[in-house]
Amino acid sequence: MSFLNLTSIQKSFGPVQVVKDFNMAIEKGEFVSFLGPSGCGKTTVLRMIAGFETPSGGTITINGKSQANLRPNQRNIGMVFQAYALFPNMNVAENVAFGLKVAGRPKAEIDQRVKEMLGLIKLDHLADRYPYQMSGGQQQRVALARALAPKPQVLLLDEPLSALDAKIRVSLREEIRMIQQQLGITTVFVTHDQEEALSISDRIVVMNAGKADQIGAPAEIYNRPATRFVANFVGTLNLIEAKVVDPASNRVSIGDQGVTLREPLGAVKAGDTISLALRPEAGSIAPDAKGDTALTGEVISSNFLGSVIRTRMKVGPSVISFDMFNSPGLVPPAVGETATLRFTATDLLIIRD
Amino acid sequence: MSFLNLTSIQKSFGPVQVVKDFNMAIEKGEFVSFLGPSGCGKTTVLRMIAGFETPSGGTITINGKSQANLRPNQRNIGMVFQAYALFPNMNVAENVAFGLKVAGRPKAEIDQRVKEMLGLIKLDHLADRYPYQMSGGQQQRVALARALAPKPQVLLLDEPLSALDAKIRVSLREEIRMIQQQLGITTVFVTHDQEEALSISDRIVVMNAGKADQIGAPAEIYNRPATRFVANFVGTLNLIEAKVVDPASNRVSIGDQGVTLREPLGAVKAGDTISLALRPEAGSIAPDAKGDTALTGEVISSNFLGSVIRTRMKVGPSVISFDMFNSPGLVPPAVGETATLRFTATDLLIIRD
Amino acid sequence: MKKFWAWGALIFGLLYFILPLVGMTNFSLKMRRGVYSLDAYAVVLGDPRFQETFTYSILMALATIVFGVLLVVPTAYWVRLKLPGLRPYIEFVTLLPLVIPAIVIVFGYIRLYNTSSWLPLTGTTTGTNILLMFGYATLALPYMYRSVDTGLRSIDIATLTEAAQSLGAGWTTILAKIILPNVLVAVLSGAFLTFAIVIGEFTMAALLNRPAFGPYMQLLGANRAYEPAALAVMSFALTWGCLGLIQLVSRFQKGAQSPA
Amino acid sequence: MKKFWAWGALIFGLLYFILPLVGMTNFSLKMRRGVYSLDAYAVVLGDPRFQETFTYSILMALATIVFGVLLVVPTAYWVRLKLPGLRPYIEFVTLLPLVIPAIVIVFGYIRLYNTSSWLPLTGTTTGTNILLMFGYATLALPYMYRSVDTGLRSIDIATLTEAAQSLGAGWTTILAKIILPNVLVAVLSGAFLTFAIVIGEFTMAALLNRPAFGPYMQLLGANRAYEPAALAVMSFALTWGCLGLIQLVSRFQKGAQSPA
Repeated sequence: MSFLNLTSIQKSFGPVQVVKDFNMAIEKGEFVSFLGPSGCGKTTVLRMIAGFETPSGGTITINGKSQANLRPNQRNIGMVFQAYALFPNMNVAENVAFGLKVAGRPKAEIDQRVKEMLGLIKLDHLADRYPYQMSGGQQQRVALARALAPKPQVLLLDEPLSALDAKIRVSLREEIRMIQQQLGITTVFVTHDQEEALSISDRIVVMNAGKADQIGAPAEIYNRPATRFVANFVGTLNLIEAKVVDPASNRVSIGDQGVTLREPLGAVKAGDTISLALRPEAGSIAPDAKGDTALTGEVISSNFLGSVIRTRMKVGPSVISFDMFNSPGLVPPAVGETATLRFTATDLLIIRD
Repeated sequence: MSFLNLTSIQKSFGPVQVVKDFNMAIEKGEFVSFLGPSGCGKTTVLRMIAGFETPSGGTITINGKSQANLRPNQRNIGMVFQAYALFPNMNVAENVAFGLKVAGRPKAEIDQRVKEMLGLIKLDHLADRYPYQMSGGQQQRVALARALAPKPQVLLLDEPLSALDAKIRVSLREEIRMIQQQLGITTVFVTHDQEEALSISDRIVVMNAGKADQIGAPAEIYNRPATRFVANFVGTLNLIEAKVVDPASNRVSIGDQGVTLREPLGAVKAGDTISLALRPEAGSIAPDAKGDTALTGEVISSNFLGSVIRTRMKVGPSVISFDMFNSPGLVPPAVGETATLRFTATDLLIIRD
Repeated sequence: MKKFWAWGALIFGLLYFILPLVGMTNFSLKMRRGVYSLDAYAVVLGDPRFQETFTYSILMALATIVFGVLLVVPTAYWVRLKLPGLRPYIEFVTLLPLVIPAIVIVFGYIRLYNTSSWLPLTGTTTGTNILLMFGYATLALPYMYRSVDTGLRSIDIATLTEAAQSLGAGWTTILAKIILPNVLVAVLSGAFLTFAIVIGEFTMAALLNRPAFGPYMQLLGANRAYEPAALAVMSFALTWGCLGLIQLVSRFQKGAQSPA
Repeated sequence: MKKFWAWGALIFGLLYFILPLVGMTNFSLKMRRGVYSLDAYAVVLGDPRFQETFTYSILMALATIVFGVLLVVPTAYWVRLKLPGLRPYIEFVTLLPLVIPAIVIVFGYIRLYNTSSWLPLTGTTTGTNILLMFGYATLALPYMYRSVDTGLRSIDIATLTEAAQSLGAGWTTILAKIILPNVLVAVLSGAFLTFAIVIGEFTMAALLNRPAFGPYMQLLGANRAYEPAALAVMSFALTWGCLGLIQLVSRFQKGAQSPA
């Protein structure tokens, strides 16, 4: 049995079922992200673990103990909110000490622990500051220290980085991951930002309309999306329409160009239309590009996006985007030109849902 | 003389000088972006063109005519705001017609022009809707149509995409660019998003603390940043500390590894420390990577970000990040491993400010 | 915990508002011994002094509303648009009438504008009426200002004004076509509150000796038994009606405007 | 345009507030013929009825404040936290006292709790005092509720409550350690307003025949010349002092809390 188990969790608000039969087992010390668009139910699941919402069905156990009859203040869970939620009437040290004081620990222990926590987030020198005197990034680090101070069983992070600037977001997410690994604390992280989830997690749960569409390691989620939704939500993706030519040899045609897939086509017959997915970074039009497969088409646009140049090419009925790293010498293909995109056949995924 | 001229523009709010000696000449039909962090004065310049702020010094001319004594409603300028700013008491058609009605045009002409504008933004079918019944993207398109309806001399866009979702942001920016090119209208676009500015503009003005740090085409701004600020703000950048070995032959050392630069070093002497910039996408550690220059170092982290894997490597006193496109077969370098990064010497820029 | 509060609210509401009202309504119907009748209402409505004072108060309320709207709407708009730094001070001023007793205001007016002063307003009926309207407007100022200010807050007037300007509109067009239509509901709501306040006001009208509805109510209350109850019920129905109109109008606004 | 409004505001302020006050203050100092003196103030302060009514009103104000705080703070917190759907209705209820004339409330109380009723509150002095406090609390309810509700709005009580819960805190700890300290300024501001209202109130105290400060002011006003002016000036100074305290306390809060 895993450390944190969510079994057949359901949640309805009135007639709206927000979470539908959600199952997940999280190991001790694991960092799991719930990734999905707003309204997919990810935050609701987190709030049910914390005890702020009561599941309409299903059970939650932590360390083998059912949480059903425990109120939020009895669960020993640390939580960090998007809005920081530091107590404005207390300074940093008092905020961090709050959970320990409520638990009635002796003063010496509290002081010791507060010091330790402020060292962990490297804010020892700001112990006397009030929340309004600090930047968002500092406030969120204090919120993290406050949540960790009472040594919770589980750490819950509810979009903790969404309110921060881009640069601080990146540095704080690395800091969170480091502290989590250092303490070995079981952590659930909710986010709608795919890059955040990919870079920080041991495993990712991609949620869609109240269900888990896919659960897996970051590279697995990105490289082998299980559903069209996951493929679309995690990264940018070309959806290419193809016609089955010969199911036995995995031959399909895109426009009028034949391609042999590596994956078995499954139960389709010649003439069926299927959807294939190709990541924009999978192919290249450079003359020396490698790959066992090629598609030729007309360039319809070429956009300079900074580190990459995104080009769109029309192949049969589909438009395929592909990215090239920018370099000063690179001349992007001109609109109207014919280009050949080379890639490995294994990069072409069959989307089956 | 250009169509829109900003000459020695200054603006102070009380003791704070927000815009310092800003100069810019914009040609008829050009699409120019003001790019910079919040507080850099970009919006203030835009508002001075619109007449909402009065410059503390300098002159603004449009089509040869000074705007100094013209109130905002006398300037014939179209403006689109971040907050859409549709009139809530009017439906789409009435919103688009507002400027024409104020100008006292005949009803037939107004109807004709409104129809034309709604066709341009492809919202003919929503003419009777009220703003609150539409999505943010639709509202912003209506705001664009409303601004264009009275055939303004100049179109000003004040972060028009900031309030929208990521996917709509991309599609609307392409639509804006298309409409702008179709009408050939002189346009100034204010944004803090470098990708937005790079993808949409004829020219970009990178602003920093009330001054224009660099003016140039997108690729020029990205590939040859004039100042440290531009290099840092536009794209991600490695700043590498190097020691001058031999100014005559452009030899420098990074850590203990020698590198020959292409750019002349200028007035420095052996032993001086200089800063070099390298884009994370400029180099590669693949065994078959090309490039006339190599740096070897120890890998200190490797992060999966989705389409790219970002690796950090320690070379002498500096940490260098570099990006590789993700592909299913790619094994990212392990932490602690030694890796060799190859790149072209021309990719190493000397930062002089 | 939820239940406890729900019950608490119910009991509180009963003791505070509902029971007094029910008791009074019941009493007002008992003028004819032993049966329920509307006699008390008939007596009140038939009283010429009732008609006179009620008409007077309604006219005063309308005058106060017009004065208040003309004073408050452009001020609130201009303060929000151009002088946001003044808002705390303006709010402070609009709070004053809540805490300066009406008596103080009226005494001040009487001392300043009496028959021997430089502006002998109390010397004529019209003058006194104007003074009374000023007093009423002062009483209603906090509600009118807050209502309009809240209405202005719900629309982004700075950006809407700039959008209209960039489309060529001048101040008159902006006020008439953009601002007023969007705060009309707030203005109406403030007007209804003003109306309710003026109808019920006693102190000022009594001290300035004008034939208003408040003093009439008190006079009746001191000398009769059933009629004042009927009057109070009617007065309550009127104010309740005003509040209902406010709610109705706000709901209408919610339907017609952004739900944000 | 700016100048026009600035002048308008100045003239309006002069005619409305400043001149009446100056006139009255001037008059109150002229009791001794030909010279300025504080005689009127001495007379008022020496009047035992002044001391009696003023003490009575202050005690009533304090009782009203305690009752109001106990009623409003937990209610407003709970409504914001758990019953946000009820907020429009609660706001409606708290608006009622603004528009139900005080006379109606008092008549209702008298009818319901008179000596022959099931709860003969008006039969004893304490009972009548309690009724009067209820009436005062009703009058002050809108201000107290709004003040506390605004205070609660400025902190994110839902998230703060959840943060405290996740750290192991129960309801008592949350209310005492998190909510109260953060709305203390709002509570004080509501308390000061309540104080000012109770000190100046006339109608209710007069109708319930209690020895409060409002009726005393009116009595004096009807029979004397200089003393009421002195009284009005003092009363104004008192309410002004309350308002000043509110401003001071809010500024202190701004210093100690987030400027957001």
